[in-house]
Amino acid sequence: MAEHQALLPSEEPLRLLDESGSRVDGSGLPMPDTRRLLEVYGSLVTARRVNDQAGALVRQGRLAVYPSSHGQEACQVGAALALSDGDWLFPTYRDTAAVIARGVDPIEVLTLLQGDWHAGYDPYERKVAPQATPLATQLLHAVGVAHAARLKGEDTVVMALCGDGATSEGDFHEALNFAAVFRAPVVFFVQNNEYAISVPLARQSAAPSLAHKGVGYGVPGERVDGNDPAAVLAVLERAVADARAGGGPRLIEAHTYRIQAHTNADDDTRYRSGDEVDPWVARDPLTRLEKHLKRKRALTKARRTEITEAAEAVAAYMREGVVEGAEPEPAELFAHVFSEPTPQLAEQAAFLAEELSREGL
Amino acid sequence: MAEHQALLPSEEPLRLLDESGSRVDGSGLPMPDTRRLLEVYGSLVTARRVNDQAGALVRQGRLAVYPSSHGQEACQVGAALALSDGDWLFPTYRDTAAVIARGVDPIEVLTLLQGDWHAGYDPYERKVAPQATPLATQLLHAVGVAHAARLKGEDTVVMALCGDGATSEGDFHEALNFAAVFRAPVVFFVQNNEYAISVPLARQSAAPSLAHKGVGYGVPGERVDGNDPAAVLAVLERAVADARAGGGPRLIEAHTYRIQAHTNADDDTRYRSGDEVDPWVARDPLTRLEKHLKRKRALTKARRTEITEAAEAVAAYMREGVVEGAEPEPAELFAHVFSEPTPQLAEQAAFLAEELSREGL
Amino acid sequence: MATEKLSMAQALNRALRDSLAEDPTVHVFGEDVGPLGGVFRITDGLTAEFGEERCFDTPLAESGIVGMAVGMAMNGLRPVVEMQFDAFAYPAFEQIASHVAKIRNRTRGRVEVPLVIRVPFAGGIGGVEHHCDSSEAYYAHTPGLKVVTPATPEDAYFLLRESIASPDPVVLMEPKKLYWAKGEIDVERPAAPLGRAVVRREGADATLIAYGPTVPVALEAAEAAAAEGRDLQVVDLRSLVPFDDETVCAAVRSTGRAVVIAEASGFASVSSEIVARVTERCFHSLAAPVRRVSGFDIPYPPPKLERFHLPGVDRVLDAVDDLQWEDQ
Amino acid sequence: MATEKLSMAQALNRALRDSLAEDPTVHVFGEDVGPLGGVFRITDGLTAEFGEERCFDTPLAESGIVGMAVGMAMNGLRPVVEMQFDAFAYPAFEQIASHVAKIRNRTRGRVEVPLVIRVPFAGGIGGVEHHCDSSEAYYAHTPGLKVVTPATPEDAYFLLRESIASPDPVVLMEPKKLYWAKGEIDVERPAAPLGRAVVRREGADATLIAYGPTVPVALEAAEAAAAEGRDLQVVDLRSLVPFDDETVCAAVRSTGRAVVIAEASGFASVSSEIVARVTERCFHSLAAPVRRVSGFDIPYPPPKLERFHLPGVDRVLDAVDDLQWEDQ
Ligand SMILES: Cc1ncc(C[n+]2csc(CCOP(=O)(O)OP(=O)(O)O)c2C)c(N)n1
Ligand SMILES: Cc1ncc(C[n+]2csc(CCOP(=O)(O)OP(=O)(O)O)c2C)c(N)n1
Ligand SMILES: [Mg+2]
Ligand SMILES: [Mg+2]
Repeated sequence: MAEHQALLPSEEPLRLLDESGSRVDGSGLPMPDTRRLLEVYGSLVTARRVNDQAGALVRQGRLAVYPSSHGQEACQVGAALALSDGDWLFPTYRDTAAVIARGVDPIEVLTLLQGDWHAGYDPYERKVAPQATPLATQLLHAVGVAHAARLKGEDTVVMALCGDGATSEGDFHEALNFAAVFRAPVVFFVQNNEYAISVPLARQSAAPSLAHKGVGYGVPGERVDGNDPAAVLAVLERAVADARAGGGPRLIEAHTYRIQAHTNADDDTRYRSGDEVDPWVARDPLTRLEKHLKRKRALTKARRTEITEAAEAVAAYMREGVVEGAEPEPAELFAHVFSEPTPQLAEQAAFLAEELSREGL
Repeated sequence: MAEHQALLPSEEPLRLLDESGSRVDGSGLPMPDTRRLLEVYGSLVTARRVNDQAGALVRQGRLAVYPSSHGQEACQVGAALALSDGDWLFPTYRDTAAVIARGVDPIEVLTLLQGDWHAGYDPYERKVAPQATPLATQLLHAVGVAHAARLKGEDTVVMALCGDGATSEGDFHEALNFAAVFRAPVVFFVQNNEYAISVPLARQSAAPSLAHKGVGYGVPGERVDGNDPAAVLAVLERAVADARAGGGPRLIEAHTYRIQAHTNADDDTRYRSGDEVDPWVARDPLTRLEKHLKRKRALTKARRTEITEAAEAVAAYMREGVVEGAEPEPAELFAHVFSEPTPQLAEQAAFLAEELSREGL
Repeated sequence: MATEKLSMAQALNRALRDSLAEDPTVHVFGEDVGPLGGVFRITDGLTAEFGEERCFDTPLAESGIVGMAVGMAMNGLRPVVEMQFDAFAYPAFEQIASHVAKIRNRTRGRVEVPLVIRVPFAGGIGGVEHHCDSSEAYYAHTPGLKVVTPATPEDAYFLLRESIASPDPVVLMEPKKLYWAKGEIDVERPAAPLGRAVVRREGADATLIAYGPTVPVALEAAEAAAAEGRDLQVVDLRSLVPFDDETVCAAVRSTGRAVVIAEASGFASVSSEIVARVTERCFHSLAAPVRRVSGFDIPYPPPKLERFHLPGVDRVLDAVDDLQWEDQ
Repeated sequence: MATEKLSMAQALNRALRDSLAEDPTVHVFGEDVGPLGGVFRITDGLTAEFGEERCFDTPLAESGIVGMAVGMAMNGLRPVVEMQFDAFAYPAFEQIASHVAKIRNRTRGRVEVPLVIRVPFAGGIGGVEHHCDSSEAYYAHTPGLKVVTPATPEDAYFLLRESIASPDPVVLMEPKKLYWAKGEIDVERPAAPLGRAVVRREGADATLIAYGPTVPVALEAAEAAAAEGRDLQVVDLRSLVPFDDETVCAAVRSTGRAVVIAEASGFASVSSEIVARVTERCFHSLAAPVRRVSGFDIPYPPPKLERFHLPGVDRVLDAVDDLQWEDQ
């Protein structure tokens, strides 16, 4: 068998659960145990609640914009739960639910979308990079963090997220290649939700799948059903373990779907029909895992209540925090540009301060 | 068979002639007929002569620098001869021999290296783009030319050259992807000569081969022995025909070797040993085809003389032209920046003219 | 006459439509410019009207978009590409600086690349990071690029039409915050050639020099100053490259005082250039040093702080007051 | 003392070596910087001395190099990356402008990226196209980057050491044509902090303001002027960001006349900034407008024409002569 066969993805995305929540065999993936699946389920419920709550805050005019991961929660949760504490997560603007699943304070996460500042949380606290907007650029930072960890002798793994559209950027290519050449422990996790704003996958790539890009770097590519929470977790955990063991980077494509418009500012009726969306609603990752757990009688009423309450608590925290955000200080404009303000910035800060003091501010 | 199998390259580079010039079977490539092979041979001899002559001009201080394609002449000649008159060639700085094989005036080609101007020839005359220095950037231009041709209903094919190192650049990725998505008739032809200046292929890529990058775009990838002039021509002609017929882009990797240093300014003893170079000298494309033609008794003495004389004539023309190059006019500095000089440039041109007139120039 | 009231976004759309209709070599492409009509709807309806070949979506890669445009332009077409936001044009920087700007010169004028790069730029819309950069200096500093920016719907229409018609590559900087501002436009009036500034308001005491998003600020400041008895002249540059020294210098000489207003960070910027060249040319007509009101030398601020960064009317009026000061 | 005569290339090499030896978090990488030692040999011998992990070759991708450096810096290391030539840093522009420059600010100072981007720049070496760009304005205009450039081997040593030590990202613009020029260097003298200009020559009649490759031109011009009885002062900026207004303005006020000399095209450049800020600050001390001698607004010329483009001694002296003129 040619060397490349081991690097090529399966013909169909890997699955552990079908749409009705029944176990599917033959993927070769280990099924996470029930305790773990319950944990995943809890996180899924919170992730969905986070998406819904953020959407509501946008409608109320309390957040400027929100790119929702509604329908992609299995990926969000899997990416966060597959990591150990010492690992790093590199999320995009759409991965708010993953960032929260990793334990970052939701209000700090929403700082950006509230317009108070840019990245609102301390990236070192939970080892979560700032959510990246310029597409694919963060993948290179992920490689750098991973390579530095290796140089320092640490066994950190880095999970780097991006969308299907971002795979077209040059930085995606350079990141995969650098990671492969340096055998950096990075799991590149592409959430293929079929759209980059309005542009469908067919306009983005003519490849058999995005996971097929791996072989061109000597990186194993895998495909997973992105709406199967069990399979996503299993495939990511395996990849993280391989990377940690020195196996180099992995490329994983999750097949999922962006149920809502790109953001609240987008009008998706201009480029897709409801008919296209509907079947994906039926593939909802939450109901899928819920059905599975119910069938296994693993989801007690008490547990369910507990899960719902935890999710509601996060939502309540978001509602509270988003109103109470203090106005940022104008002086902060100059505070973080350099480690010490340059004479020029000091002069400009003084200018603004003087202007504000004249206005009585 | 999975869709991807058709896009993957063969395990070994395709070959028609082994190193002794004997026919190799099993590649599935059609052997070019003897007339065509003689034409190739003639071009190879000229290409080698061009490389040698340019090297000599550098040593004499008459050219500033020359990146030689010595040892890669099969690729140079194949790239030029596989095209029809209406097709386009997109060469790099190393592809001077290919540009000359395509019929561009050698002295015009050397304008750049003489320091007289940048691109010295009219790109439209023989449909040869300016030799590109910023790596991989020209591949996108090639896609644009090809896509424009398709929009205009022309059956132009574009041959886009680059090196192994250039495949690491983001623009390589974007070019392959755009070509695939738009089904642009581009043949991407990578001369993998094992080095990017001092950096060996292993530091450039961990892929099974560079041709394996094709499948990640949905582009068929092929590998060819780059020192086999017959195979290179056959594989490129087939790719050109496929692209012309509407089959979309192709990625072809030629396995060859940079026999000389990167340029005369480079010192390759710092990063490779002669032991590594020697076996490749034995794989010389000229001797390989010569042996084959001799064995077939196709290379008459008269033909040989004719070929040598033609090559010598080109060399003589280079020697003459490079001395007689007129000094460029300082006024030209301002002439081509815009279609009409801006008022600012007119002012600056007048300033320089005045300065020169004061100096009596 | 054929006067209509349109927003700048509509005027740009009209310009694209008229160009597509008149010239079959014009092709419009970029991210989301097809069925969606662009995130700002500048290309609204163009795919439906002219078909997929004339207005189309590309894969998500800005270097790819500009690089492909270079090739298409080499092969006889007139591409008009959209960069979705200012900061998202940076991946295309090498293609712009090393090819778009240089290919004519490299080839002694043999290869023309008559392409237009449309860049929605600047702030004032409450956008998050990377969506509000004022990036005009990067282009204006790069020889070989024309750089123009409209402040009114009518200028937007004509600058885009003229940019498409130009044999030279043009970067059209579109001030996002003015996309929705309406103005009268007469598409039938003869277009001014690229490179001409315009005096938007006459005035005798001092000259405000503005472009793109700061033109309305300058006009408002002039209005406010008039109420206080100060008569300010307003010049709208419209074109940064070429620069209209004639109009600008005549204006400054007529008042002897000038304030340059730009959103971009001031350091090594277009506003520095304007101060420098006006001073070089009009030194002995100046009663005071030319003042700058520009963005601070900081990354573009988050929405809740942008009002402190942006040149506003008060800051402009303060600068005008400063024109009397002696050197400290 | 420990004074030695080194070329600028050797001084830079020494600085890297000393930094690698002193600080285990320093890592040097880029294209051909490993066994080859870089095309200019700035990293000569470093892989042999410090091993593959401390000084290594990367795949050929500048955005990749800078992007990886950002990540390494986030994770506690101090990367020093080489861009092979000025124009080949452009593919990294997005990483530089959107991340290197902004990440500290974005994260309220929580994420520092103490990295150094070394850019061999400018011309005068007979290089072919794309090898001689003066690209400093692109970086100097981008808030969040420090931009420094040496004119002597000693400054090269200290600026590189200080850049590596700086918690802020620094773009070190290395004037190629001075790589081989030798000078005395004492590596034991205390280093000046980043951001300080230096008066290279005292003089009473006019101030020449130069940086990087034009400093020797300024000194030569001052020498020539002295022979004709004109006493010129020469300021070497060394740092473009931060800018040393104090030293520069004190110098200009002391003479009342100034010429700014830079290789880069003048339009919207660092030289425009210097003219603008010196004029803003010293207007009433100026007897004549500040003059600029800069490159023309053209793509860098082919080798045989570069001497017409580069600011030379005669052109500087002409500009000095012009300092007496009235505004026309
Ligand atoms: C370099 C760059 N170009 C353009 C954009 C504007 N933009 C933001 S999101 C987006 C679509 C991204 O699609 P995809 O990668 O599939 O992620 P998704 O939004 O579907 O999660 C675009 C074009 C950007 N953020 N960065
Ligand atoms: C964008 C860019 N980065 C760096 C360089 C400097 N450079 C010129 S040739 C070269 C190596 C190219 O290697 P390869 O693509 O394998 O082509 P080869 O020289 O072997 O033909 C490098 C790094 C460049 N020309 N362009
Ligand atoms: Mg997507
Ligand atoms: Mg090579």
